[in-house]
Amino acid sequence: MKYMQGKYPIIASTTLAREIYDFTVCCPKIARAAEPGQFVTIAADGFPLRRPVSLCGIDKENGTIRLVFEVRGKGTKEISRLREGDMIDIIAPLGRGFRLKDYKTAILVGGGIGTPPMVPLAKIYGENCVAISGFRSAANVILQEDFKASGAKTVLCTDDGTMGRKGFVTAALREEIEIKKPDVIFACGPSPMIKGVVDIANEYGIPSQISLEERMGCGIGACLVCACRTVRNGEEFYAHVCQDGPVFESKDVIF
Amino acid sequence: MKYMQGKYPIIASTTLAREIYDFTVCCPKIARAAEPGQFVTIAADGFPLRRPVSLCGIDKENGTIRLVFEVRGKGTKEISRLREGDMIDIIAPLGRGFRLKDYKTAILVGGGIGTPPMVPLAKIYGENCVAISGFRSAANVILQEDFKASGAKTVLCTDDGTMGRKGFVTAALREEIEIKKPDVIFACGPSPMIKGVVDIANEYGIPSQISLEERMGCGIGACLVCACRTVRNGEEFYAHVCQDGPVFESKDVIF
Amino acid sequence: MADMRVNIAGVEFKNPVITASGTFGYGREYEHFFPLSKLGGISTKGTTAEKRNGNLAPRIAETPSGILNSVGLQNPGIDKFIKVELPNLKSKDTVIIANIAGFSIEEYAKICEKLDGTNVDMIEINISCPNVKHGGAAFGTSCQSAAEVTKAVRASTKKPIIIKLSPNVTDITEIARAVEAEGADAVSLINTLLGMRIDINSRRPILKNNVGGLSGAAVFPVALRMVWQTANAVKIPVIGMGGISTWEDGIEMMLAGASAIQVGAALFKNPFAAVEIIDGMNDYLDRKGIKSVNEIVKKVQPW
Amino acid sequence: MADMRVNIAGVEFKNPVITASGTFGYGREYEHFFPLSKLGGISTKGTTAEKRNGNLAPRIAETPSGILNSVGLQNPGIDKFIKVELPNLKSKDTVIIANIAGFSIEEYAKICEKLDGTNVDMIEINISCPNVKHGGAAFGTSCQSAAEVTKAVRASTKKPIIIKLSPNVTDITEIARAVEAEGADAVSLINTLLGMRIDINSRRPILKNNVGGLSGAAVFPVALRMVWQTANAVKIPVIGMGGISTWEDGIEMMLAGASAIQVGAALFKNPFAAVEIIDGMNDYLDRKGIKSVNEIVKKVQPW
Ligand SMILES: Cc1cc2nc3c(=O)[nH]c(=O)nc-3n(C[C@H](O)[C@H](O)[C@H](O)COP(=O)(O)OP(=O)(O)OC[C@H]3O[C@@H](n4cnc5c(N)ncnc54)[C@H](O)[C@@H]3O)c2cc1C
Ligand SMILES: Cc1cc2nc3c(=O)[nH]c(=O)nc-3n(C[C@H](O)[C@H](O)[C@H](O)COP(=O)(O)OP(=O)(O)OC[C@H]3O[C@@H](n4cnc5c(N)ncnc54)[C@H](O)[C@@H]3O)c2cc1C
Ligand SMILES: Cc1cc2nc3c(=O)[nH]c(=O)nc-3n(C[C@H](O)[C@H](O)[C@H](O)COP(=O)(O)O)c2cc1C
Ligand SMILES: Cc1cc2nc3c(=O)[nH]c(=O)nc-3n(C[C@H](O)[C@H](O)[C@H](O)COP(=O)(O)O)c2cc1C
Ligand code: FES
Ligand code: FES
Repeated sequence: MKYMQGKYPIIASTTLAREIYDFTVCCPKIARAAEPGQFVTIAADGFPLRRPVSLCGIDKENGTIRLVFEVRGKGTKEISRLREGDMIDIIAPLGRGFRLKDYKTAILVGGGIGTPPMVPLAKIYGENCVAISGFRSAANVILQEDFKASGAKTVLCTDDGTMGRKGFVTAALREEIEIKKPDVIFACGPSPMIKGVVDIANEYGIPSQISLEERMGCGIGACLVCACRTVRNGEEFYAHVCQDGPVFESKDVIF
Repeated sequence: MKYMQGKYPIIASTTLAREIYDFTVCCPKIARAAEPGQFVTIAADGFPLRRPVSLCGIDKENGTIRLVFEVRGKGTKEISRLREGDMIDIIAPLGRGFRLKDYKTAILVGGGIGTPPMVPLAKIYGENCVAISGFRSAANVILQEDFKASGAKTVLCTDDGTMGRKGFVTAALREEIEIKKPDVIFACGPSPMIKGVVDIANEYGIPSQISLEERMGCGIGACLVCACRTVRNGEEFYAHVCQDGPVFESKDVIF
Repeated sequence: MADMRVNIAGVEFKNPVITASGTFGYGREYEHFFPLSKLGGISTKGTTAEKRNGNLAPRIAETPSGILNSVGLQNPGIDKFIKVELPNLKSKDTVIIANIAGFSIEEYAKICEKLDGTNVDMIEINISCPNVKHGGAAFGTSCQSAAEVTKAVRASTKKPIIIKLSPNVTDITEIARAVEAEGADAVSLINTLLGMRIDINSRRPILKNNVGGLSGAAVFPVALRMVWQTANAVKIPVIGMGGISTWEDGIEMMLAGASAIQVGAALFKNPFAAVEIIDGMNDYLDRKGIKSVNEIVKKVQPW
Repeated sequence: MADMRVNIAGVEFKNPVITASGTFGYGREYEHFFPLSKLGGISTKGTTAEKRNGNLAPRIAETPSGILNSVGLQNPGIDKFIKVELPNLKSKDTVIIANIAGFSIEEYAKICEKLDGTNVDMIEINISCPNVKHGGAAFGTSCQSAAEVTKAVRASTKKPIIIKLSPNVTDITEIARAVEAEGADAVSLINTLLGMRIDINSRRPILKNNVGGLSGAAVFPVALRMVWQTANAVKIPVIGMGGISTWEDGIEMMLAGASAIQVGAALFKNPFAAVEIIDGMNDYLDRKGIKSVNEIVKKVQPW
């Protein structure tokens, strides 16, 4: 099995912050096949396109996955109406996740609703990683307990200083690198943040992988709508976020 | 107030037969203004057009109306998902109902899902009317208890004879007229039935009123889509079912 | 409270939201829901020289996010409109646009002459009705005939003239330019896209007219594109319509280049659609600190 | 089990359901959901002479019951298609239709020549792509250029040729007749309707290409009407598409005159849409006691 489509039960549902929902879905086959950095697409009743959402948790033992998403528009609003016990229609697991290779230590950088895909990485790296997260304000902070529980050094930044340290994740990243240079940096978040993280990684000569977003049609590589400018064999090539990504080696991406 | 739009609570919901739903909706202002033969239009989530449904009950004291409808296509399917306690979005009361004038005795003829609008008439005429209903088969029979409770002489026909007498309502109508000629005949049902009833009424020289169906847009007379060929002042005129009807004097209708 | 006033061809509207022809009758029915004075304007049911019964029913079919209609211009004729409907409408404190249609160029001109003597605010010339056999859409699908109709109506009235364009053409900007050249004061678009539905059990088209005009949310992206193209092709104001159902749609349409908008099919589901769109657009402008709705017209920045 | 086989221009399909070009890649991705042998056929991603990257993202936007796309013909070029993709596809036991596009008449002809030597079953000539600046749609919007392309491809291959028509025209039957006259074996329609969406916060078009092609359920009534008109205007088979999402839509489309159908955008929400449509149509025929799907083609009875 590469990916499959089905309706699966939501066995737990909570809200993490205003308009941020946290679903645990029971789908053992998918959980078994899934890897950190991969995503699912969720069907929203009445909307022609599925909504992509990253895996925030993969529990192979219990056969569940965890989806944390924010209501942004009408489709996510519709999905947020689902309740514990309801069935959720997903295609999963999709895309290429993070490539852990033989990286021993990592810094994870998550910004806003880009934090969820960092959680499975923290679970793997545990004490061997630093999880830096950035949010606009205290009210938007999510997933910090999860990072702590994984044993990761957990650094929280808010733009307005209402929780954790004040400032952007890039400042914290620089500090953490100075303390201990990691083998790799993994990042997900808004484009300006990603750009900032990649610049710093390059400066220090640290390989970095980034999870990108693009509007999607099929979600599986067939429709070619989710193009991302990359370099392949020295030539410009429009890769596809849903199939070649969402995680890319930043050196391959043309910003 | 002529008609109004709003979301009102469904305070009771049952099923009368397979795929036939019975909603009681609390909307005192509408109930107060409503008359037998009028209808409501119901918004169905995800569908651009409202669904017209006749008033099967008007309880001015309790401020409720009753809607009995069959699932025919996707819109009525969606509406049937509503539960007790949910809000239903309706525009009501709409159209011109039955004109009771000074008719003292009546025969009501309802066919299939055309039976509901006969119930409020039975309540008014009580013992002074005969309620004839026709259904395909026993499994489709609805509302007979309501007719009986109103005191009306209640005659049930099924096409296959599985309940009541076997045969069409037209045969029963002829018999009842022979027993006692009524002042008026009110009818609602499929077109062939209506046609049959009107022919018999004309034969016996009894005035008749019929409730017609047509596909609707606005439901209030503004868009002119629900045309019905009638004669007005000796000339052919396309009247509108939602505004000039749904109840027409059969003498005015061109079949 | 942002300034919602717009001015089209010298006529001031208190806000840019007009109810679309054919969906709002002559205004009498929706008045039970809200005072008509809330509206920027009303485009009345398409009216012809003589009274017409229109096509046989069914005249409407539902489609995904849209509707098909084939009314076929049922109306009481221009004389009755002028005598009975117009005086009533003119008392409602909103701009009244008489939408008219003809079966010959002479008919268009004759109706406009009759309206010239009235106090109607503007005339919208429907050269794009897909639901009548002769005339109607035929005039709107070639530059030449569109120009001819425009020339004739221009000569027969001093009232501001809006030409209502058909989307069932290869290049709507050509037609827009042709009618602009003949003196149209504004163009409005889009009328309905020709469509069809079939009942798979009876094997009959659902509409008695076989085909009908598609409108409603489904057509919005096509309408938006055509309004954008047209606003970039002509200098006269463009009135945008086609599928506008929410205030967001209204903002999009004005950003694309519409100086005012019309709302039609959305009223069937939500009779308050037009007034909710006015309120929603106003709130948007306030939130963004924009003083006048005119400031957003054609402000889309193409890539 | 009804006989679902159809024959288009001498090519036998096991059923009339083909996945639409551009929505199904070269077949590799959907194979994870179901065996491709279930399909009547596959129309492959539009392929050009040279490899192309296409337009910048975003290339898709959602609309009410529809989607806009502006991929702009990203593809690896015809040589790679013939070398890598076609051999794989031809092993899948379904009809393979190579969908191609060009930027000049010579390019169309050149690609067809290359395909002539392969074992591809049919060639679908896209003269209606709205997402590329030069060529593409331009060929499909005039009878003359449509005829010229047809003539050139007809001369360069013996393979059955399907000309894919644009809906963005005043009269699609004219174009259909023009390509029929030049020897097209079949026509397929509709390609996408040109549309647009704008982000009201950034004031930017959502698509980087500004405009894109509308498809999905929203366009179904327009597609159905055009298929009906075209089937009544030409003698060659018509392949119908545009918004087909359910088996009911498939039946409607064939009643309107389509000898086979294509399914595109519906796959995005439901990857099993095409196979469910095959099953649903088969059940319908069985329920109605119809022996062969061919018996319903063009069987709509207009009023
Ligand atoms: C690989 C990937 C992983 C993601 N993971 C998460 C996650 O874990 N949690 C989370 O909250 N969000 C995540 N997103 C973003 C999420 O997909 C969008 O917020 C969501 O699609 C918006 O849909 P909507 O109905 O709220 O907005 P609408 O504006 O109604 O959406 C309209 C269309 O645009 C698309 N769209 C809008 N914004 C985006 C976006 N940022 N990225 C992709 N498509 C978009 C929608 O999918 C839809 O097709 C992810 C996106 C991608 C591509
Ligand atoms: C005045 C009036 C009163 C009615 N009263 C009742 C009633 O009390 N109980 C009841 O069960 N049904 C009643 N009907 C019929 C009911 O409106 C239709 O069965 C219903 O609209 C079908 O919708 P759908 O979503 O099931 O079907 P779909 O096929 O999905 O409907 C598609 C479109 O066609 C319209 N349509 C389809 N069939 C009819 C029809 N027979 N009449 C009008 N429009 C139709 C729908 O409203 C919708 O716009 C009444 C109809 C009218 C006009
Ligand atoms: C039922 C109905 C009747 C219409 N009648 C007319 C008409 O008489 N004259 C006209 O110019 N447009 C007519 N139209 C077109 C509308 O005015 C409008 O151009 C079209 O519906 C697109 O807008 P919408 O999607 O908001 O409805 C009619 C539309 C509908 C739905
Ligand atoms: C993402 C996408 C890409 C497309 N690419 C092509 C293409 O390369 N060649 C082509 O002829 N049509 C292309 N089309 C058009 C479809 O083949 C089809 O004509 C259209 O989408 C209508 O069908 P639908 O509504 O079922 O999608 C594309 C459509 C979509 C949605
Ligand atoms: S979404 Fe279809 S290729 Fe990525
Ligand atoms: S439904 Fe609009 S006039 Fe009757």
